[in-house]
Amino acid sequence: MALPAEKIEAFEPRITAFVCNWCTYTGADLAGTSRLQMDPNVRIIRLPCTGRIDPLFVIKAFERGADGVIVSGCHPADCHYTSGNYHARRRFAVFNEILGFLGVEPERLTFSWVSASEGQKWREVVNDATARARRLGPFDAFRALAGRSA
Amino acid sequence: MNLYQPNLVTISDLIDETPDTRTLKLTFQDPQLAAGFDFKAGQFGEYSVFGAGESTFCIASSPTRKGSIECTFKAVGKATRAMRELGVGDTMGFRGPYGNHFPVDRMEKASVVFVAGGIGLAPVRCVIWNVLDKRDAFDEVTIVYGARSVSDLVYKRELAEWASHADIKLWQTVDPGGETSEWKGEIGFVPAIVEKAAPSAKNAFAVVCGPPVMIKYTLPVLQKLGFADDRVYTTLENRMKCGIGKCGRCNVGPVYVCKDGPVFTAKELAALPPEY
Amino acid sequence: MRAKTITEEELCTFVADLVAAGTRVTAPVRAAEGKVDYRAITRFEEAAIGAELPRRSLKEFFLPPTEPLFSWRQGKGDVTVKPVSVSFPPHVVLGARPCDAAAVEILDRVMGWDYRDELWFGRREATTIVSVACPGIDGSCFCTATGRGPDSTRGSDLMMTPVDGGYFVEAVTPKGEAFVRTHAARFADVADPGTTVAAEAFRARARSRVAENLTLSLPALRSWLGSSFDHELWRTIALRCHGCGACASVCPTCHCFDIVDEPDGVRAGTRRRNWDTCQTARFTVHASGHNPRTDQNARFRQRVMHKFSIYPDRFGEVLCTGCGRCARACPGGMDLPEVLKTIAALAGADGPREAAV
Amino acid sequence: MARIGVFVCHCGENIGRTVDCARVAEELGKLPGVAHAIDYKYMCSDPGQALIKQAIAEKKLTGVVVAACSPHMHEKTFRRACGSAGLNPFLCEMANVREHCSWIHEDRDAATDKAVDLARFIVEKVKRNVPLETIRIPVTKRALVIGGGIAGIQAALDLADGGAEVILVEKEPSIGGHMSQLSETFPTLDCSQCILTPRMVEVYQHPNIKLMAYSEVAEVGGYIGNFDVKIRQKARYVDAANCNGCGACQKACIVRKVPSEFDEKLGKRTAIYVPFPQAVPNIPVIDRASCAYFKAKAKGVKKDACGKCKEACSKGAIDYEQADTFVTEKVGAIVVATGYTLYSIGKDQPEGLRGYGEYGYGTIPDVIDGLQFERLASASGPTAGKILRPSDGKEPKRIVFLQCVGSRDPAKGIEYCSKICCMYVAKHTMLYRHKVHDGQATVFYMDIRANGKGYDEFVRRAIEEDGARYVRGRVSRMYRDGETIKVQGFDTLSGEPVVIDADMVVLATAIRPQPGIEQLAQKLSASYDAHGFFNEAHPKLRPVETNTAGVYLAGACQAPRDIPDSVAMASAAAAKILGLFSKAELEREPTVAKVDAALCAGCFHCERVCPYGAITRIEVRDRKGNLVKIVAEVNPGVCQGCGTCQATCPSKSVELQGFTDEQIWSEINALLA
Amino acid sequence: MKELQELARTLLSSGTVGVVIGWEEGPRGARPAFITDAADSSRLIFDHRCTHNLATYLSPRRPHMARLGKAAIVVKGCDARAVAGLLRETQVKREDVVIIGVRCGGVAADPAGAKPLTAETVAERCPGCTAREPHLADHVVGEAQPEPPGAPTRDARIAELDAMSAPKRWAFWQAEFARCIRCNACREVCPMCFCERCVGDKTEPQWLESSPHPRGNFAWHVTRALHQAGRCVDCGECQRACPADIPLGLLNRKIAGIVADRFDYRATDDPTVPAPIGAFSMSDRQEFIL
Repeated sequence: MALPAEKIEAFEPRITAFVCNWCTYTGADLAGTSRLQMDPNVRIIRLPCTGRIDPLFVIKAFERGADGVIVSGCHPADCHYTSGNYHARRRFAVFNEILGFLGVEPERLTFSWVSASEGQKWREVVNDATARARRLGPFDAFRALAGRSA
Repeated sequence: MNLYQPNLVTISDLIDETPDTRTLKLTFQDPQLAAGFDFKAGQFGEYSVFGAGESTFCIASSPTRKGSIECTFKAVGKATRAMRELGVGDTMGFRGPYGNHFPVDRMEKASVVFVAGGIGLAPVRCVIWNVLDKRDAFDEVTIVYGARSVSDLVYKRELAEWASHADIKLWQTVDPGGETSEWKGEIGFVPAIVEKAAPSAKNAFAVVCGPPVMIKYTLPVLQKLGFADDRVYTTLENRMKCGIGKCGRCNVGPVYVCKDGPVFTAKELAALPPEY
Repeated sequence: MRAKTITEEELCTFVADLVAAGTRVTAPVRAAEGKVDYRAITRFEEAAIGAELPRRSLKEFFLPPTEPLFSWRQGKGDVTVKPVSVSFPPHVVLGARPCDAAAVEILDRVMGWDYRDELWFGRREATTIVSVACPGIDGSCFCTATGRGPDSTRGSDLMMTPVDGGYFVEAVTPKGEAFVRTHAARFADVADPGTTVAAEAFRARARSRVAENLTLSLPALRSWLGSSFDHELWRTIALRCHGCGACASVCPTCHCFDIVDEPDGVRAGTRRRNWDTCQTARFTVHASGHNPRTDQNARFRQRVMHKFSIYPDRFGEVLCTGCGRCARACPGGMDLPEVLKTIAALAGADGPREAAV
Repeated sequence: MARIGVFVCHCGENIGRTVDCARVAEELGKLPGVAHAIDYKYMCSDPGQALIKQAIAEKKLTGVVVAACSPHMHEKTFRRACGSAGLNPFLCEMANVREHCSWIHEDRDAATDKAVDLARFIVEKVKRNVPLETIRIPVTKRALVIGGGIAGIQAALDLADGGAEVILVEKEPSIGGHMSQLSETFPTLDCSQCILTPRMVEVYQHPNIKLMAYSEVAEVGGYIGNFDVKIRQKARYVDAANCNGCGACQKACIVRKVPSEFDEKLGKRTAIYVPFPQAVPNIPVIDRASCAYFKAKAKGVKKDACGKCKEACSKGAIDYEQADTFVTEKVGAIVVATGYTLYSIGKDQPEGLRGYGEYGYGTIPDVIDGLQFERLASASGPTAGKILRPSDGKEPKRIVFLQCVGSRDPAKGIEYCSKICCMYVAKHTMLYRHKVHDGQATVFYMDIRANGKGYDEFVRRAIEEDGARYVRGRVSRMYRDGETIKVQGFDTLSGEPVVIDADMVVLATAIRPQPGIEQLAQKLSASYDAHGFFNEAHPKLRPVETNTAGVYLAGACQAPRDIPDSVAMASAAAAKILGLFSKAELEREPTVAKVDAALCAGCFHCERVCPYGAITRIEVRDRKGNLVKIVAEVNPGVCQGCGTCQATCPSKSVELQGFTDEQIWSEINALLA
Repeated sequence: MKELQELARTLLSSGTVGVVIGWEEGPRGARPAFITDAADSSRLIFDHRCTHNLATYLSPRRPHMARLGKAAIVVKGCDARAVAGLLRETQVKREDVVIIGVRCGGVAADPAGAKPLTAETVAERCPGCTAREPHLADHVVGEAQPEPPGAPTRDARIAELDAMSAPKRWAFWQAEFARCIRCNACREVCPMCFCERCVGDKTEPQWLESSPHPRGNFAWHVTRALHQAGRCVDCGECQRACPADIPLGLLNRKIAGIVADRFDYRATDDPTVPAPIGAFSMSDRQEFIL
């Protein structure tokens, strides 16, 4: 259900990013030190590891009005804690499919591996997630659950 | 405004009684209520922190002292932990007063023995001040108060004040091992100290509040001293939600603690199933 | 007021009139997955009046599964509270079961003693309950044993009994009478005395059918319960009970609730009341962690005690209308009528049916 | 309510240019629980920090939020400042409004809105922060070194010289490892034993080293600083305390033809033996499987069949009744230096590996591996340093060397490079030419990897000065043709198939981890890769540590290593441990997980996901001592704070300090102002 | 039936167990039975109405059950998977339970009523079942049973849902979840929901709002589903217990499909097979990750 073009223009999606401290957060730092300009719609919440990121966070973010959510951490084999990202990968593989089955548009959720050296990739992840959420429009379906609208 | 909507109160003072126990002084924001709020000793209220929910405790101040109410609590659950986060000037909610009360009128002209343990002094304190503010109306006043350790004693300033009153027999005690080198009070469990204090049961009432185990061992002592079980009062602290006899939570046998209690005589208590 | 009749056709018009006038009309409706629920209708044809018992009772129209009590907004230290409305638009329940209607009236007592629950009574006053006499459902029905019956008018403002071509209608309460007067054009006087006879025959049949399932002496039951808290019956009564509370959620009289705060962001939130049940372990847990009701046997005992001893002691009514939903809903096969039968035998209360209350 | 102080940094123009810092402070100041909110040019400057300290004192702050650069930059700075002002450092957090905001946006309004949001999240988080205290763990200043090869010897000596007590456990009767078997070492061709033996003796004589040869690690408990290691000392049947190493027992032994492990089965030994003359300790051991006495006993012969060694021993040191013994040692750190084994050229292969049927599966006696060649070339070897082929003892005039046998061959189950073969094959060709002047060495190779100091020069020397013939290509088949071995291969440079006649073939077989390493790794809660090599904690930054705190790696147990690499790793591990031992207590960040035992149901999903083995099982008992349940507990000495346990715990009964559910919930809840 | 009753009698009279958990005839059809007296063993039944998964009663969080002593439990093949789950997650010790397996030919969705087992009355998990013979058992009783009647329907319904647009699927589930009143029956009957304190009851913080409004219901059902991934044994109890008839079996089946497809894991009564969540493989598919 994409929005008409004029509405896409006006709509600024709210996106929450749950990222690990060692790779993606640092990659986002690098994007900053490299002065890579990107969409200002993403708000980062820092966790030690993707292993700490609980699907409950994503649900709560939607409940609190997020139009999109990013979960990002270390590439396989790069986890600061050896295996947190592998566990997260399994967890979110299932969660992603369940949410899809319950009717959440998959474009609302972005999963990515962004290493500490991938400032450029982080910018792409941010801009892509923003663009996708912009296309979909406000996540009114979820907000309606609480009797609210955007 | 419905039954469940609390009145707004402002925290006007805050006293840390012990490392984990705090007393809040609450003033109604509605001036009419501030002036007119009335309650009886032993009644309780639902105190709320917006966002964390309500918790139930007795009003710890005396009904003879108007203008504000006090509550003393330990941070043990979500709501009380949130209450601990609040400071002077912050807003809380209060519903009440609810429940029955200590029959202070009935006690007039009689002696009163107060027995309390730990934070159980809070509901008792309310009656103590009620009695002390009308001291002449009562005969002998005996207070036995104990806590696990010296630092766990609440209302320390008031204990000092009561101790200075010639017409109050105050026994303070701490559990063995809980004393400090400066401790001048008793060392021992509350029931033993009650036995030692041996207040006369003649034309006397007893008010007993504290941890269940303390109550359990104090009641036989009072019985031995000659207190009739319908002249010994205590309070129950069942889990409550509504406070007004609807939600079903505090139902114990035939009793709705929030409506028929929280004050019960030892006799009434003995008749209840052990679900409190 | 004299009894009336109403035809199916007139009922259609009647519902249309009500809806047009802005009245919310609720009736049993067959849902997509095949089960019957009380639900809002806009046309009488949507209703399934004569179908099986709806999955849940009427209580949710007066005590919703969740309802806001108020909302708040937090400033720097100060708080603004926004109340919820306690007045409600007119509402008609059409085709309520007598067991469900009776339950609402029973609950009026707890909702109104001393403190009057405005949210409950706001909805009560806005609602007219038009019941339809029940033919009896199955072997789990025991309304007659609780002192009500498939034709009990308790809690109903109007009672309809199915007769050929429509319903035999009696106004039970002044509200019901006024209702008939207001909509006089839809009702007809009873022309044929046979209609009255047929209606009574329908009811008598239903009563005797249900009475076959269970008969009780409520006073004897109550007195046994009052003195049998420690009876060995309770020690293993609820082995098969999961403590799930499905029984309470379908029960027309279970009314325990929880009060919770739901923040919505840093500054705002809503306090709500939600259904709750004494059958769950955490219901009575004190802040200290102490749980006075230690196991499922004790929790089930509480359910029986509250319904057949505590509530009658306090309010003069058993807190049960014998709808049988709990037995039908229980995934563990707990069966209240069976338990009552056992207790009745112990209490010597399984004698001939008494007109209790 | 909380009293949070918010400090918004302009970072000169860095933040201030795109973020309206004053507005950020103003907006944050409106939040419930914010008692103080200001902006300032440089928060990290001394005057900036002074502002924070001053506010903590004056406004009685219960938490501090600094909206500035990345916490990776200045979190420590600001936490230290708070600490010095009497506020627990963990009540201070940073909102990243520079790297994550001002530097990546141009729109001032949007950037300011975002900065307000980011700071608000952190304010809400800090409201839920609790004071945390640095975790202190006592450290036992003793180290265990597992493996007495060159890596283990080096680690033990470095540690011992650094003042630490060391227990060196070696499973063989003597330390020395593979290095003691080598003839000369690349790229200097110095004699292996000449450099190793003094180090072995040094180990033996070092007052800080307790050498436990012929021993194995049975169990490992505890955690960094506090390991309890149970060591099994295998029965030697020789009383070490009485033995003077005279060798009379070996002379008396009637079993003389046991293939010698040390000589890679090319030589023989007695049943009671020391592996090699320079063995440390120089105490013999009876090989039960070949000893005549034990064989007779096993057959049920009542009367002693042999007992010659016992008769010969003047010290009465022979003790046939000796049994394995166990000792438990308390250590603070462990070095794993278990070394390697060679890929077998035989038919029996471990799971996942396929041998080389095309090379005859070891059935051609003159096809040997690299270590066997070392023994042939060694002056102390079975041929006294003469290159003689095993089948008939003749001097081979044509030797073909095959590189990458097993290695870099996914089809055979090993895709990695064994690293040392290129070099030792070059060395072998040189040793060969030096001993057999008219001999021709031919080497089949895939490519030459000679990337060490002096390595490439060394290979060049083998080719240019010592006449080794290098053929790029693989060998597809080998078979016997009379006394000759036909080596059939493909020269990929010329594009021609080649068949080379050889008198002997030496296979540079792959380096594999020691058998049993998985079990050892499990005892240590350390992880290992698909091939069984130990995993380092971080491939770049923590190459000698494992993911189990206090367990370190040296040498080829981690990956194929040559001698200098192994020694460097050993010294690095020793340095790490000496660093650890330099303090009485180990200090750790308090951001570790904590289990609520009352709520834990004991499903142990946490135990399965914990990369560090930090979860232990404890019993919960009621007042009467009855077992109520078994629940998880986190060992704060081992936990590294990843929080995977918490996300995995179905009931959320474990909380990662510093990132608790309450803290994160509050951050997310703050999405709505 | 005789075989089962005899076995129960022997186990009880020999003192091997204190209670045999099986099924009996109740007022509304088959229901769980707790036989503590050998003489009552003849009450035990097993037929197509014995749909309940009794493994739930093995939960260590049921002190009133523990008081009956060591338990013998009667399990169908599907139920045995739940016992395996409890063993796997250290809730039950193998030596503390005697497992009596019964061969099953499918059970009815509703234990009430004497209707024969047909494609209409059969529980939706049964057609095509591959777990009709319990392996995790100390005793297996009964004759081999015929295939359950009917054809599997859930996969087709899942495919139907998968084929819908996301908003349509959303609407479908919202309509289902709207009936949820958060009675928690789905949780309480689930043999694998044995937590000491469910995350749904965690209040600090309250991740899942306890109110039965759409938002709380959605969060609950997503979380319940997620926590069942690789743990659900497809016994159908949650759906049967639901007084609102929410098709939880459909959701469970979807998840079973996901874990089978991604992690090659299927519910099994072999307790030594590790559960897929809590483990990982380097080669797990990550097509959804950028």
